[in-house]
Amino acid sequence: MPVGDYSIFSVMKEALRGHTGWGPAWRDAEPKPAYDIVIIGGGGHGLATAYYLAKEYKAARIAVVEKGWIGGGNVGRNTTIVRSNYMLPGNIPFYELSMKLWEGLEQDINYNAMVSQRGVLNLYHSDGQRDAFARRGNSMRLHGVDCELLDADAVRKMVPFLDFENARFPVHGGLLQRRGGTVRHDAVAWGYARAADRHGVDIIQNCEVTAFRFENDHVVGIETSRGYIGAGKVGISVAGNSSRVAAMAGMKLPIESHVLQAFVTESIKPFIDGVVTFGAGHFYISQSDKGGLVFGGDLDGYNSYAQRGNMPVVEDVCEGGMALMPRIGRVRLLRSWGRHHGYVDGRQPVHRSHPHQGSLFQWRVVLRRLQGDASGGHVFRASDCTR
Amino acid sequence: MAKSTLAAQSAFTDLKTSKHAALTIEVLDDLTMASIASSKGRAEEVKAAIRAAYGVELPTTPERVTGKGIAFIWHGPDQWMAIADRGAGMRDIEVELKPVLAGIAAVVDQSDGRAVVRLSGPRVRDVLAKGVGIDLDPRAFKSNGVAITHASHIGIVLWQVNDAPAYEIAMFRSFADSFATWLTHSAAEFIGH
Amino acid sequence: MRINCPCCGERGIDEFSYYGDATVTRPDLTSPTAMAEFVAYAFERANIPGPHRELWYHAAGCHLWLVVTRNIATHEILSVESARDVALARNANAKGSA
Amino acid sequence: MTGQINRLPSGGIIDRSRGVRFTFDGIVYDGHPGDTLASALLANGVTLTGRSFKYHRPRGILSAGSEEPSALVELRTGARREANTKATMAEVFDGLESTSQNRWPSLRLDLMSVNSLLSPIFVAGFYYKTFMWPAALWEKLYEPAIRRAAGLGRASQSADPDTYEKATAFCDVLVIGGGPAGLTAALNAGRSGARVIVADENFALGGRAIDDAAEIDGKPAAQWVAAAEGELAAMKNVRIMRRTTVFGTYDGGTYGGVERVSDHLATPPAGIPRQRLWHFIAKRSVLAAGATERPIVFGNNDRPGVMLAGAVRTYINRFGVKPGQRAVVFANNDYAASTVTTLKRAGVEVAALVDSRNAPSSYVSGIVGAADVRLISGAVITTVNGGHKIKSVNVRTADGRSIKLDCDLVAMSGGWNPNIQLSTHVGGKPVWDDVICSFVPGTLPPGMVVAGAASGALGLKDALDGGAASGASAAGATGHKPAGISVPSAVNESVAISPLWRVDGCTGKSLVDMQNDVASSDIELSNREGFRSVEHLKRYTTLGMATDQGRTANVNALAIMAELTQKSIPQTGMTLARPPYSPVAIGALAGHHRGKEFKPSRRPPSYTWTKENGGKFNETGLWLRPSLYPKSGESDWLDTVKREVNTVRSSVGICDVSTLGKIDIQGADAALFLDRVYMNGMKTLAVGRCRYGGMMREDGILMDDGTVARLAENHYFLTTTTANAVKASQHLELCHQWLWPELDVQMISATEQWAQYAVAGPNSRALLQKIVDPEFDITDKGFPYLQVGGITVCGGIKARLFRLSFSGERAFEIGVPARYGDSLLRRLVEAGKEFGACVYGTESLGVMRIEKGHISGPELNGTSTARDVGLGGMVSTKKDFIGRVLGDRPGIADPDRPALVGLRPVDRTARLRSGSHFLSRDAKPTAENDEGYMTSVCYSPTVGHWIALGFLKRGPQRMGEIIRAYDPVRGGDTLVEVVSPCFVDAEGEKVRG
Repeated sequence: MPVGDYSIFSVMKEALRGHTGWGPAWRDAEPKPAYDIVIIGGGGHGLATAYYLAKEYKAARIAVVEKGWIGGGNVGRNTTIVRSNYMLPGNIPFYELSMKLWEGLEQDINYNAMVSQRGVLNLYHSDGQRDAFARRGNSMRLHGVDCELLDADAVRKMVPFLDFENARFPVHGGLLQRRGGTVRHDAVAWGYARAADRHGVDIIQNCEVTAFRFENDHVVGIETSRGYIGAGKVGISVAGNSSRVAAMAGMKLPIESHVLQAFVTESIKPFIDGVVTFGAGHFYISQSDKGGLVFGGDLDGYNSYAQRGNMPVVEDVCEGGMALMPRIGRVRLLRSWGRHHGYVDGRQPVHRSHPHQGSLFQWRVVLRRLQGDASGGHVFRASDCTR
Repeated sequence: MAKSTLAAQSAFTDLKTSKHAALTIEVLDDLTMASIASSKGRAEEVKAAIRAAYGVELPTTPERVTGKGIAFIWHGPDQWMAIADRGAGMRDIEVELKPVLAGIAAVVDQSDGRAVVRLSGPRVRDVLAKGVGIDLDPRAFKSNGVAITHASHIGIVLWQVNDAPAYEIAMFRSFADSFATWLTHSAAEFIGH
Repeated sequence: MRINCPCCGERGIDEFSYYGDATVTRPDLTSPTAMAEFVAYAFERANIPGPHRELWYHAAGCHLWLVVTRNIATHEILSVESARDVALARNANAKGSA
Repeated sequence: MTGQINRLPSGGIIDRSRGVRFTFDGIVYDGHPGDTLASALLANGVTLTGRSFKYHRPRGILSAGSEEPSALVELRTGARREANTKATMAEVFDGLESTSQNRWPSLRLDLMSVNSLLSPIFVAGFYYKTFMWPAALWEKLYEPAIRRAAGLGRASQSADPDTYEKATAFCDVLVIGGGPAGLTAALNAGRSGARVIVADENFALGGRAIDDAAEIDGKPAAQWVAAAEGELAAMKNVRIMRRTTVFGTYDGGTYGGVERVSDHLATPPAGIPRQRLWHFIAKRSVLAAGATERPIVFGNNDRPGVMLAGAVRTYINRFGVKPGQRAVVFANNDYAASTVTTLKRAGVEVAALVDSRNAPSSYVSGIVGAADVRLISGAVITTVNGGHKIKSVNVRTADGRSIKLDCDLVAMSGGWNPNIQLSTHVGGKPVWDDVICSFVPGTLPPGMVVAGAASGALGLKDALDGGAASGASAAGATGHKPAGISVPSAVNESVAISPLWRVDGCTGKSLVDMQNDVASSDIELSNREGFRSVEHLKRYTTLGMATDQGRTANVNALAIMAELTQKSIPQTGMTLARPPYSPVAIGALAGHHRGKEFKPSRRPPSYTWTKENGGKFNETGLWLRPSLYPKSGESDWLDTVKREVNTVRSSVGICDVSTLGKIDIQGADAALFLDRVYMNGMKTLAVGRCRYGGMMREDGILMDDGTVARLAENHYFLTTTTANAVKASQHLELCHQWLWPELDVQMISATEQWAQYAVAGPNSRALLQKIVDPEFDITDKGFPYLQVGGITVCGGIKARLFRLSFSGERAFEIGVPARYGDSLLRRLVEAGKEFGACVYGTESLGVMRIEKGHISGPELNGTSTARDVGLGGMVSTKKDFIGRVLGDRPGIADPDRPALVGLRPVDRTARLRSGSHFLSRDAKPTAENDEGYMTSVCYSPTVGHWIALGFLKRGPQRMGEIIRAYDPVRGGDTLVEVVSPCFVDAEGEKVRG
């Protein structure tokens, strides 16, 4: 019997016997003939969905099918930021629910996803931007979400190393969400997977969906590379692959798949504490617990499934970085990567029901936002099982 | 025309010109320019009219043709830029071309909309390579070749004047000083600060 | 990525801006289902890996709109055409079939 | 100073005639030009160079190249300090200061090495399982501690003082790597006449030919390399780029490179950048990047003094340095055997060649025989003894005995991994090669061929042959026919190998990824916990994620995982490399674009005058627009605005509005075209008249507004907002070229041709009268509101006059050719003196437009519709236009949507703030009660209090209602009254007369 709960005590105990007592974090499940609910996509949203479903509906038979290995999509390729500092009414509660879930996540799932609320600071560089941020901040406050509008002096006190002297677009201030921060992205996937597994969810890796089976306009199962799997309900949570999977079910989505590059530098000693975003260029940055500066910027800006980008955006992002923080000049970019994600105007998650009658088939699209992983799972769970 | 009392200002207020052997930088402030855009389906007539008036064949590929005291620069499909020295006579190409192209092309004065600089000398290609993503090697780009592109985030039209080599670069007037900063920085390696 | 502009020759994508799907056609205002058609035209996309016909603008060059056929799984560019030419042919076809 | 005790009396390609003096951890050492920091330290007998990432294990120099995982140092000091620099790549120069990293208080006595004792706890992924209770302590205690301990070197805390550049280079053939394969590729391509660039990350060409002191064409390799270099340098079509790392393959034959222009100098000379980023645009490329030697995984294989066998040869052959006094060579392959010969030649005692294979090849026996060195076959090193320095190794012989060999140097070789990274960046999939026991390139990026060791051809002759053939074929593919392929003669070394990935039964940590301290046991744990896919392994253990990009670790790790899961290595997988091949300074990727040059600045015609007169600017897109013209005696900006606005409203003011986008539209179908792009009609506009117009996006959202002037039947001149000029022009081109190509329309941007000034106020006509040439009638009758016409000013300068008003006053906009813009402004100011005229900026412009209820950027915010901003009445129902249908779609046509209103504070002394949200007077501040927000505010000097515009739910029906403007982020909560958005001259009489 493998070690159950994770804790400092179990780690110490294992340390004494060479860590030989640990078992798989989750079972490598074989597909069963049928489930009540099948989630397609073993990313952050899919695994969270399975977890919350399993937690709430203990009797439900639930599976997550993943064409590769879990956590290989956006949840493993983002820049680890969590926040709920959105402006539009629909978004704030969604991401704020997520923030709240993050805050209790580790105790809930018994996995340290290293949620780190060191603050997210969005800089503004003009009066117009300040007013837009004030509007956003007020909107957050109306939703009961924390945020502060800082002036230039307060920003300077907080992040004195920005270019305050020679900037093309001087920093006028910033919108700060202190509860925002970062999370160890891979650990989110693994933690949810382990927790879901402990609630009986089958996580089936290397299992690619090839078709849907319908009867009387109701979905009854999916064909996969590992055979047919019956399903009472199917959820799609496949990010940039949403159009492709939805097309198998005869649906066309308001989505294009775009590539967004992200970057990390070599590990350096503590350099920047929270998350800072540049309001006059495409650049945002944080530092991981390992010491790498994690940063990103703009979309490459064209439809792509290639999970990699091109040089102009790399340069654009680094130009933003040097404009904002000229002390990063000699720090070296270590690795870049791209992820493709669904892109809708407004770039927000889309939750939609199948247009076929009966709405017995649910799908959802997971976009770029790691921030929404927890609440995405939660909301999807709600929409899935309350109808 | 009555003698105006308004003074012309150079587009480049900060650029240091250079007569360095490696790279010569000159500002061409006294030009008259006009955009020509053929009316739909009238390009052949436009060419004929220009041929009749100036004895040159308007290019249909990114090239420049020079006639007596005038040059035409390809500026997109069925579009050109006419360029000439303004000179003491205050030549105005828009005024000159409008009757020539009446009814067959739009002609719009750009004399003041563009700032133009001329770069020449043995290191000019090395300098341009620092901001222009065009292959200017003689095998790929020849005298009278034209490229619409950008230099260090600034939109430019570039054409090669001769094999010295010399190039002329036109940009929107408001960008002139930022261009000058980039040029000064890029040329420093060859001509100093 | 580099795009071979029919006017300017091959240039880096930093000179171009991407717009989107070139297979959708602007519907007719007078159609009885105009609203649904415009919704589909403005929002719904096939977005399937493989060759994709899409509009690009040579923003830093000759200002030509282009129809680029590009494999969005590999970024391989299969063809580049002037959008104007494609549109004129489209209109001619529409007339021919009308 | 101890002197260069390990410097050989001769040999190497260093410049022995000159010396350089440098420091490491404050101690002064001597070296020679041509040394790396690593070779110079070794020459001085320094082997301990740093501490490892997690366990603070002592570390030395493993390699002699960019794959170095261990010998990372801080270089330079102060603002130029750079962390994590590979000592194996850093060239020494006079005055170089280098420091070891990740140790406290000193390298030799590192108290953090207590981590090493705790290493049983600090296994892969331990933090995921711990630090969860109590929750509050994570952020207060655990995480700060982790963060403090993390990281390797210290980055500079000051702005980088050096400059960087970017450049583009085109070629027919890009040869990546200047070793034997790269040189023959470049020679053969170059001789065909093709344009060739050969880039090498090192400061000297030659690669392994020099490292191995091989023989080519019967000469020492160094001679052949020098000759090849000479020939290449003489070819006009060939460019040799040393110190240039090609770090990434991108789509379309684009390669990223970084040239370390001045890193080998103390500071960059004036005018020279530190580094230069290259965009290589290549029709074809030859990847000749060589191969990286693999370590073998055994106990304490990371101790200072354990080196790659090839690196040992490099230090002796290239740098004339012996890396130890008594060596043990440990290998699983033939290629490494020559290390024995090299060591002996350098006077290093060789305790033994430990060959893991049971039956040594005749090749190996021949070498050890000739060198008179003990060969221990079928044996492995289980453990290295010693801390900061190696004392001995334990060897387990074929019959299972353990013997101890004294030594201070271990030269190990587990075989070679081709440097295939650049072949995989755009999706190429490598394949497993059983002969060399490593991955070789499989599918290649379009246009790339691979040669030499990078292709898996490890032998020298094969590399030369492959390079020559690749160079010739690549050139041939670009239309350059070589006269014939010419290959120098050489002999292949034997590269036979029998895999050995890790030694079992070791004591001490067996490191796989030395930089990230990932041990063989971590891979076992990863397997046990189900993290078996290569991506899981990598992420769970951090294997391969260090600065060497896993070049020394990945294949060993995969092989170990394959062993554990009893799968083949290719079945286990391969992590695809992503750019960059080796880390690139962010400064280089930014180039010139930092500080004020982050983006270009656009200067309006009034720039000089504004500077001279103490005016302030604001950034509007790329434009620097004059915003305010403070005068002495004014206490703050509000004083200035009050004066400027009052001057305009009572007399006259002048404002530079040149930044508006201006597009000249001509053609037989110009009117029809504009009818289709504007939501209101433009066909009906009379010649000589102007009209305000709005453009929508197809989704029904308002995109831009401006004025349209009809200059002639088929000639219009339109303006866009400053911010949207580029977007609007692109949109119009799309409409023209793609939607309606059949229309006869010519569109030409004229934004920069005209310097345009608004002259506004009751005295505007009187002022202009002094400028406009007398033959033009600009009286209210002769030139009424919304009139446009061509005129001349100041004695014959052509100009355009528009009777437009953003301020609500009688106003004109006058345009002159831009070169006269500065002069005209001076003239207007001069002529305005008698009226007390002022020049005003965007602040006052903004105040006056808010007073009039005109929309601007804050209202045109990408989510508002014509109805929202009060322009619903303008929307035509008589024609098709962009946005017509979707402008009526249910979501945005909702009559409950917030719509434009004016607002004034109930307490007239209260200040208003844009971004406040609206709540009903007594409603609780909750999201459900949110009724809209304030878009624009100003203090209105005209009405004497603050006023605002905003979007309020059903606003136009709520005139007179008192509501709350809720602004918690600025501590504001103000009662405001809903009023008409027009605060001044609602009847619009002033504008006409």
